[in-house]
Amino acid sequence: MWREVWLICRKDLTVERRARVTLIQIVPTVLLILVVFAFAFDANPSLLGAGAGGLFWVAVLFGAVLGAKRSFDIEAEGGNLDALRLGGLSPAAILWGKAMALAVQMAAVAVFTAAGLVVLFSVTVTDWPLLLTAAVCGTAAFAICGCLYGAMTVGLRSADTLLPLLLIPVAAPVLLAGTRAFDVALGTSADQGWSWTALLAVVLITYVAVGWAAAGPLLEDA
Amino acid sequence: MTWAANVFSGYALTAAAVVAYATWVVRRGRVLGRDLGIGPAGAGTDPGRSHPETSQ
Amino acid sequence: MTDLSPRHLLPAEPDRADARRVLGRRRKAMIVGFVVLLVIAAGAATVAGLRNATLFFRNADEAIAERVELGDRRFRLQGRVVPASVAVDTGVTTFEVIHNCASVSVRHSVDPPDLFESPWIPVVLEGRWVQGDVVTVAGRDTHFFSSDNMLVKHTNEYVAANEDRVPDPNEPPEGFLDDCPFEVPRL
Amino acid sequence: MTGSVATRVLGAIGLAAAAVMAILALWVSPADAVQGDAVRLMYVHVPSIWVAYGSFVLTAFASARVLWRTRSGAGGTEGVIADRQARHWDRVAGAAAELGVMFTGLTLVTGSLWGKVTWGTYWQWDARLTTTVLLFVTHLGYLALRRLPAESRARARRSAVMALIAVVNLPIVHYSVDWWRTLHQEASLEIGIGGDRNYSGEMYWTLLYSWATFTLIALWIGIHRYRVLRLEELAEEAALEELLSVRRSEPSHDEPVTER
Repeated sequence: MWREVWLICRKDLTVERRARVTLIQIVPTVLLILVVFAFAFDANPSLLGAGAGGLFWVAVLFGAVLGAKRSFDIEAEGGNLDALRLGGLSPAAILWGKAMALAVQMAAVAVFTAAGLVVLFSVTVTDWPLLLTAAVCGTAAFAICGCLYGAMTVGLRSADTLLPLLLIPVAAPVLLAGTRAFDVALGTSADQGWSWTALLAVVLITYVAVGWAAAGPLLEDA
Repeated sequence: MTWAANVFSGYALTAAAVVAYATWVVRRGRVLGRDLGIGPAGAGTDPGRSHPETSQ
Repeated sequence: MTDLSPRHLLPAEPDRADARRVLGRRRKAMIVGFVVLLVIAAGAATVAGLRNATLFFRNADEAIAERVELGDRRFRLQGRVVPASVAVDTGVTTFEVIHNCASVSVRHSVDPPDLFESPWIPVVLEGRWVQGDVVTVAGRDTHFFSSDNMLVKHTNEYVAANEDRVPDPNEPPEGFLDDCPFEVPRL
Repeated sequence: MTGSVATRVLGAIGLAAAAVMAILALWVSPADAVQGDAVRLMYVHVPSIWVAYGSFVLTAFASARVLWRTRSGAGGTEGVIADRQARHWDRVAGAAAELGVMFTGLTLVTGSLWGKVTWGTYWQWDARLTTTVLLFVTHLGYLALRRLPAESRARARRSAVMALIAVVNLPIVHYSVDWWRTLHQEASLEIGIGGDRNYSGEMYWTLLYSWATFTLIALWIGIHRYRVLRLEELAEEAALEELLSVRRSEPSHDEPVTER
């Protein structure tokens, strides 16, 4: 099982290394979102600092939507998914492998976004462990539900427009909890950062459970 | 008084939405039924039973 | 409609497939059990972990206790309005809210909603701490709460309005001030 | 087309009940001591969300049945029966989800109107309101997913998975007012013959009566919607059949047809 997961993950990362879609398309898009927000709140720079936590998660969420779309686009062509299934790989292995690869790519997106925030909005971090834990949990959760919904819409003609509609509401708890945790870690709010991070972890576990249960029905006839 | 306006628009909106949806459903059923040739409107037949496909 | 499905019988599956299916079913049952456990654990953790998480407002006593951490940041404050403390002066409404026997003096700069009129109504206020000497029913205080948005938090109690039994504004809700060390001013 | 004797009777009862409900809710039931007449919005707001809860639970249950019935690729008669049952549950899920979305939408609108007169604001991002919006949007997404053209079996399974994911939010919506501090009041009603200590008697019974009325009407619409979904499938099959017969009547070719 783990060997299969690793196989799929490595395949996706190899595709990414060759095509560099995440690096030269998704990362710039996400950075552009930051710049657009900077334009929008130009009149009130203090607002940008206060909203940096939320901005990070909004940007990463959009990155995850694009990443999930990309991750299943490479499978939609030429019936790749069927080929993988016929090759004897279990649906769960395919899903987790792709989720792992997506998580790695999302981590890269998150790092670039964070760097962008530091440069553009001059944020300072007051609580590193909290920030990193929240970032890891949230990015992983995005990757998993991105893959779930990517699998759900793979090969559909209107997948481009449907995927955000399906994905964003489900990712909203991550957005909410992640923002609150980041606000605390960046020193802009007096909330309870660790209980929000705990909620993030819970959301992550729930998505893992759902993914586990849904992999079969989703991929067997996708 | 604002409460009166809000209470009545709440009731009116609810009624309007339910009636509009119900009308749409019934109309659509009528159109589909006509296209499929399952009897004229108001024949009082249940398509679930009148059509051989579902009576098995 | 013509039935286009194949008419011939399917050959019986070999035993190995049967065995595998049984095994698969057992694995599926295990996975389902695992998932149920995870979901229960997740639910329990959410409830336990977030019971205390302040999502929407801080009660008056907590707002006082956390005054140093809150600094001049905006937050929401919840408490019941003391009817005898309400005073309106050129667009600014001043009053006190009480929760858990802690009283906060409030200066509210916008017209309050209609239901603010009813005695001992719980309200949620948006604003922050401002330094300034004030006197509340509980004694002297060094800060008041400067608010610019008021929401009435209506309770889940529904009682028919009764013309004969107009509630006495001096009478706080049952048990609300029982253990408090101070006397509430009367109208 | 979708009426039957049973639904006609049901519809008539529903209409009569709605008329009585309007009198009870707007006239007979008393005003609230604090809120005054604004409390009358409760009789549409609360039954709406109860019906929506019921619909989404039914959607999830039916979706679980769909997954159950399409689980194994059984052939022969067994497979035909399983397939028919899966289609049945798929239609139930679809009809119920549409009702749920409509009633959640109505809950949001009436709640917002109610909030304006009691809280003094149309909208606040508190836990109850936010989770309810998420419930609404995820099920809207579910309906969007259902509408996409796909092979019917695959579509049914896919949307069934989505419905089961979406329903996870439902208990969160319901208990949000107890788990978190919200502007919204706590979930309070204790259903019982003796009434509820938080509600005065007339209000309690009016609320229960309104709920029964809403349920009747929802049931009536739901049954019709189910039949319309069935008719849609029949229409699709009829169209396919027509295309097939056109194809069959073409002069035959020697080479095999490869395109699909």
